[in-house]
Amino acid sequence: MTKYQMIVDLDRCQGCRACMEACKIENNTTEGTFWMYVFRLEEGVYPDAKLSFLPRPCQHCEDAPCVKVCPVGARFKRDDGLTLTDYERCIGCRYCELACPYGVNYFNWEKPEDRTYGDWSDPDLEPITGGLNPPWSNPALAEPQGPEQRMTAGGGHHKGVMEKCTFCVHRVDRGEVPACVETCPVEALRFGDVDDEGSPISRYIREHDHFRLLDDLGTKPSVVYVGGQPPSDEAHEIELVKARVER
Amino acid sequence: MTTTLGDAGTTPTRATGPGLPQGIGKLTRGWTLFMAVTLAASLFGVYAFFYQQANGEIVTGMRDVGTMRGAPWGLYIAFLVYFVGVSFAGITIAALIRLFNLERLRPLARMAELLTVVSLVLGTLAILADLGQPVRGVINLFRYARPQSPFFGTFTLVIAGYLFASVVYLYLGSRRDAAIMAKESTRLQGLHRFVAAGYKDTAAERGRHETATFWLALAIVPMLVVAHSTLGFVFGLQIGRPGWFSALQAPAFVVLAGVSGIGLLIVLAAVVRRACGEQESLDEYVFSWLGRLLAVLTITYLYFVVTEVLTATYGGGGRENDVTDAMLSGRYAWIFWGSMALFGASLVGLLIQILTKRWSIGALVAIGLAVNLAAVGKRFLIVVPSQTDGMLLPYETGSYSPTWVEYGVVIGLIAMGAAAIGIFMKLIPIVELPEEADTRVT
Amino acid sequence: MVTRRGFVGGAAASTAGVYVGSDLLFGGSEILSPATANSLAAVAEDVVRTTCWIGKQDCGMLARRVNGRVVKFDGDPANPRNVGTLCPKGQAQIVSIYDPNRVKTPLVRTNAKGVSGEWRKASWAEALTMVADQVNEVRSRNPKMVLWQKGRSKAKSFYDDAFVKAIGSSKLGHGAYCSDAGYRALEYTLGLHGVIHPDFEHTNYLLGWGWNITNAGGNKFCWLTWPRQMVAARERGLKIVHIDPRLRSAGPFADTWVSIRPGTDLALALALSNVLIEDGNIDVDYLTKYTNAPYLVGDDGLFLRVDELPQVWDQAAGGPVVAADATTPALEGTYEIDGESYKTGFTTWKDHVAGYTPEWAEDICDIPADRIRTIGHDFGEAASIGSTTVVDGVEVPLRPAAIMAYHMAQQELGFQALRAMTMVNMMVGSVGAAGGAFSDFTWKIHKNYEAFEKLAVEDPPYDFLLNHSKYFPINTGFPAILAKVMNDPDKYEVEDVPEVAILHMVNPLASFPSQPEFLESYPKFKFVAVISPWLNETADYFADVVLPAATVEKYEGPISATDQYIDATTMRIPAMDPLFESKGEIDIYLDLTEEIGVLYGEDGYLAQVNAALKLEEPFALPLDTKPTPREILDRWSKAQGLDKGIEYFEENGVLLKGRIDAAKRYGYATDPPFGGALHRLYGESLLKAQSEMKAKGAEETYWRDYTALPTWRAPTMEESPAEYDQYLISYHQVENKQSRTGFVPLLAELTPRQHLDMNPAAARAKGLDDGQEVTVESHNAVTGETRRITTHIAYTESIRPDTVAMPHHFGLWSHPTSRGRGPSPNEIYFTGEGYMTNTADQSFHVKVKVEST
Amino acid sequence: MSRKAISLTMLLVGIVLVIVSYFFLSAPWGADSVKNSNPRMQFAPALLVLGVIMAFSSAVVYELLPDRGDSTPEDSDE
Repeated sequence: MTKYQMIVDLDRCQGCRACMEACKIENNTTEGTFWMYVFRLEEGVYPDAKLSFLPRPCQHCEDAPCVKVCPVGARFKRDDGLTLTDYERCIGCRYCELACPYGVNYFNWEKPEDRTYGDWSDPDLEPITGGLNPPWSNPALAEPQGPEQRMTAGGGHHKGVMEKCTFCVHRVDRGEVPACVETCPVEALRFGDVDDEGSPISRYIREHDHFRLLDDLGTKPSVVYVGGQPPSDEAHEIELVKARVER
Repeated sequence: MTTTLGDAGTTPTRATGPGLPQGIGKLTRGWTLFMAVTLAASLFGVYAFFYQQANGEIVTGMRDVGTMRGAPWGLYIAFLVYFVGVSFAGITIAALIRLFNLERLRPLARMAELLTVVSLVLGTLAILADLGQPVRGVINLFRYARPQSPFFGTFTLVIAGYLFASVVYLYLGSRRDAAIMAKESTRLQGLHRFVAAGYKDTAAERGRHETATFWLALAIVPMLVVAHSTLGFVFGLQIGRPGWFSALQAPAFVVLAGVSGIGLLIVLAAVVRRACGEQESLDEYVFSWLGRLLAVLTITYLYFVVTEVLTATYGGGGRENDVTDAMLSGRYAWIFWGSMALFGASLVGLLIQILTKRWSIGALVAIGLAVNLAAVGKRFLIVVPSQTDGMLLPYETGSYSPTWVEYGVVIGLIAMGAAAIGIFMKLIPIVELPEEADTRVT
Repeated sequence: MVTRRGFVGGAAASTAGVYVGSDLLFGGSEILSPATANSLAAVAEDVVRTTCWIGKQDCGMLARRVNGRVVKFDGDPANPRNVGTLCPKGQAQIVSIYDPNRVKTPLVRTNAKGVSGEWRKASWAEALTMVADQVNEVRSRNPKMVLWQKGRSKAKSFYDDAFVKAIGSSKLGHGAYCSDAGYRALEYTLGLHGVIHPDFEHTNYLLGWGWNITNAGGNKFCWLTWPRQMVAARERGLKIVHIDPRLRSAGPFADTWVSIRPGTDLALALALSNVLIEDGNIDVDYLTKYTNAPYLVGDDGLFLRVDELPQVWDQAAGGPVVAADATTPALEGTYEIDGESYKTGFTTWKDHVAGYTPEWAEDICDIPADRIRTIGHDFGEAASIGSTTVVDGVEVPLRPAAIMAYHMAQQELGFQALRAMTMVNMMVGSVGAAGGAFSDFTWKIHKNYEAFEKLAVEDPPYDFLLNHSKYFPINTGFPAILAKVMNDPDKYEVEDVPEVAILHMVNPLASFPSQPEFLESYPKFKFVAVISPWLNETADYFADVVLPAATVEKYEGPISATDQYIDATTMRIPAMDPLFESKGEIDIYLDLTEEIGVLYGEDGYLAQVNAALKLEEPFALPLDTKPTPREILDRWSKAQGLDKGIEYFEENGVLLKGRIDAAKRYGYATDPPFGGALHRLYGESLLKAQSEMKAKGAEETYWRDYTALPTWRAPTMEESPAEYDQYLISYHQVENKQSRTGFVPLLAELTPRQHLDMNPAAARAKGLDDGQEVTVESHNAVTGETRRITTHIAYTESIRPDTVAMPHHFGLWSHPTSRGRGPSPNEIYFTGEGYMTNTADQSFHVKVKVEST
Repeated sequence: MSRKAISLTMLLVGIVLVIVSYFFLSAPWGADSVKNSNPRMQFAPALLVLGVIMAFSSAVVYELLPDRGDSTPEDSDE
């Protein structure tokens, strides 16, 4: 049986945030929504300051708190390890968001089409984009995914429902790696099947020291961090992005 | 203070004069004014709700945890917890009265039941106000709800079972009075006949009522504990939320529920006492009994708070401390210590009255309101800080302050509740009619 | 396609309708089947192989298309430069393609210049005619008075070079603001066009000098390709010594952080040479054979020459011999010849640096002496002088110690600092060795190498770029100097200033220091035409006509796709038709030259394109017919032996020519070694230039850095009053590139607003809190002028307490997305005397004071 | 059939309904796979609520069920 996991190599990550942008375009996510997020962290005092980067996709926990608490089974666990959101079933109670210790859930606080990085209603665009909003939106994402044929891919952004990283389910199901993994300029992100002993990712995990985020909570994340250490309590963010959506 | 015991049964003022007792059917100026205000507030709440539906919850102060540095649960959930808490007291009192035949408290029973029903309905509405997809919510909960989600407990046990049980309890209890009043030919006679549903107050009927209510009460009491515990679990089972993951959550919930409920019951009783001229039935004994109960519950609750704070500050790890600090000395300190002060003052007020054995209804009302204000504060603190200050990854500290929409909806809900009680008072006696009434029946 | 588009529109509209309808009832809840605003029936997916447009290095891209509409850019795995990856800019640029704020049609100004523009739409025909008339009017008198200015040539710049040649205009770039002081230093010292970078496949010890390790790349590449090789090298065991006032630029990759005081890099480089010589870590063989170190230098600082030929001391002959003929030249020594005493260039250098001890540098650079000594020592040891290795079957010297420096050349002493840093590599012979220092990917000697042998210092009047002037014998071509000259021609003894400007993909007003000069000078142009996809700030204030250029959706090329190890070429293929009425640049220049009347015929535009692309029969463009851009690139491709021509690139994206032969890659192994250029340790011609400048009456500020050997002096900014107690430096963010990413909302989200990096201790000492709004006031030590901006403090422990830093890319106003995000440091930098190098390159250093607003 | 019987049956049916729908019809326990996200029978939760309601309604029935002719108060006491 397939079990997909992601490796984040903290010895390679240069915090460029290309993964965040690739995710946004691939999944047409809206302003302030970061299914993939990269912490830029600083700790210590000059001249002994330390900088580190920490990519944070959804951890796709094997024992996912968000799945447990979902009242209607909109958040569910696929047999291949993906943790997905059925945006047709979600009732928007945001319980999963509170259950998740990693802060990876993003709620559609307003109509997503009002948060697509611009006003795309320009008539001069109509002939090219057919009025699509955003113009780069990918219809493939609005199709039901996987054997269970549920609406889980990035195409479904609807007011009042929850969304998060899908490991690019629509790509994985086509045998491709997630968009963030594909674009990483320094190959700090890797993706594959850990059930297959021979797979590159399995070997990579075997051959490197690694940890999982907030392991002690027993969530059994599917994201494996190679190199570096878990963020210390002193670590704080620098270079904050514009993340809070306001009216 | 046992002086009033003698004339408990009969009083000339009761149920006399033209028309029905307790001013039923009579639209006084005060009542009309009260209804006007509450209905206006309710309408405002409804407007706020639909405004939110049309624009999305961007119009609230809620935002995502993590990068967005907000709190996805806010005032709505805080009040859901509060309302369900209030409901606790009502039905408990009613059940206790029935189980232990506390005859002298019987006048409290119906308003207690009413309080439960109303607050449970408000709780349900609070959930709907919070959902991003309310319509889908109603349908999908019936369609897909999963037992392993603590939310399921809230939904089925608290709302469905608990609410329905209380409704039944309230209804069955009201039949006799309805029957009595159905004798008078008034505009309400039809309604009273309907409620009475052929009740003739025969020994048999009374017997059955005894049996039914006894078993109901028996069934309800354990359910209370379960229901309120599940509500506690909604938070208590969350490993990922510093400040939530605690075995004390459930019991603390139940006790604080009691405090706020009893507090409100005192207020309601005092109002009824005035509005319906029930000075004799709702006598000092009734209030002193509620006062003592409130004192005990408050002490218990404060004990819980102390132990929780101690464990958090003493044992708690880095992030655990952040939440506690935010609460004790940080941005939320004023709410925490404000609530504590109110509890403390109320407790002092109660103890004085207990020791001096001199009870002032005015003081009790003030205390009732105080503990409820404090309870709201505490509910807010249970819900919010663990979100804004409780992230385990190095996110920036978050913030949450409600918008007019959220205040509007909450005020609207409270107003609806008040209005409902107001209307009920004008239809069915909110205080059970005294025994001697049935002599007139047969 | 068109019909399907129509259907798409309909579908989107109707579903949107459902959504809105349900909205009023349940706030947009779709109970059973949610309105999926994007759901389409037929979906035709395909991929176009193209290249990135927004960044520096034109990474290979696959444009994923749905029904002919680009939905995503992915890296092209076949392209060695980015190997299937893209940076945040590359990913986000898709938003800017569809940007409705692009210039959609040619625009003609309807209000006065010097203020924000008002425009009317014009036809291409009308706009081109206007430009052509203006150009021709000036050309008829003096073509040089037409100024063509470009910020960055994407792809091979054949089509614009050809334009410049065809109309005979003057030409101006942006290099003076980048790292051209470094280019000049390397052209002068090694004869190579480029600054310095390591051979990551072999380097074990790297001095990461300046902010290029992860902050916006460096020599030749942008920050994507270098970090790829850097992290791989670190896994091999590479150690990085990061020399920069900020740690952020190397972040977690710095094994050692040397937080040097801004502007003192020259002193450190000199001290390192001092340590190397003291330790005896000297590659005698290299210095003797491949540099002018053995040349005999007289007391006048000039070489001993016989019939113009420089002499060395031949140990066998026991006397001076023409360098070329010497068999056993002495590297060191002082020799008596005809009663005159001569030292070898090396001995001169040795004596020169003898005073530049680590102890001397300690206070200047604010680096402990023992630390400097350790670094110098480690560098020398790591170089393992004398060792060799075999790379791809070729034995080459192994000197796995190198320096990576690029933008740090942007300082007053940049030219000599880069020379000194190159000399550190020369001491250990690591230039062109395996693991050593490289400047270019080939050893093709740049024309400047010869030109710099005799620096022409002519008499006035000078042209408006001051070429061959007594001010800048080495002259990068400095737009800010042009501005100064236009504002005061007499001061620089200039007679004619340009009248017409054609500005292509350049935004001087916003992206260059210093704004006041440009605000004063650019309105003096009689006519300004801007070729740009956006109405940038310069266009907004000064353009008479704006011609809408396409972004990525056009034919352009050829583009190098090398990663310094593999040789490859690619092309920019349009993934869509140019949006709106925009056109690709090649189209625009074809149309423009046709309108001007220089398209056809001998040394017309087409002839110049043939020359620039080396297109000869049968591939040469006929000089009497107007080709399409695709046809031009098709002919070039065929000329490269690709039978399929441009189709090859349309199908394969990249032309792989395999791994670069080690015998071509390593300077020692080339034939002749190092491309035949003798490395200039001793810069005789600089000294000569100095005396000529003096003779012609140039002030000291111009000639003082024309010294044969890099010589330390305190930067001019140090003369500012003590109250200006902070050094302001600036840097790039990976999310931005020059001023053209300011338009991209996704990137604006990542870098929402300008800020001032400041050490918390230093800030608290001034009572400044994190996030507080402050004014930053700069001081010009020469003119006494002060300039101020307001921005917000950002605490960071990763910066020197006496230094504050700001990213570029802000201070834009012409686009809704870039507006209101804070100022650019360019607004308070100064340019000109004291704030530029002796080669007319901008310094990005100034003393400032930071105060709460 | 006596009122006791009827209401008791209602009570039992209600309780059974609750138990069955809770343990056998709604989503299975565990959160590890797709099937845990779907009730084994759609609207099972509705059944549970129905059960609860039935159980409590039995009390109403018990009280309200009109007497059949011969029934006397004695029938119905504890």
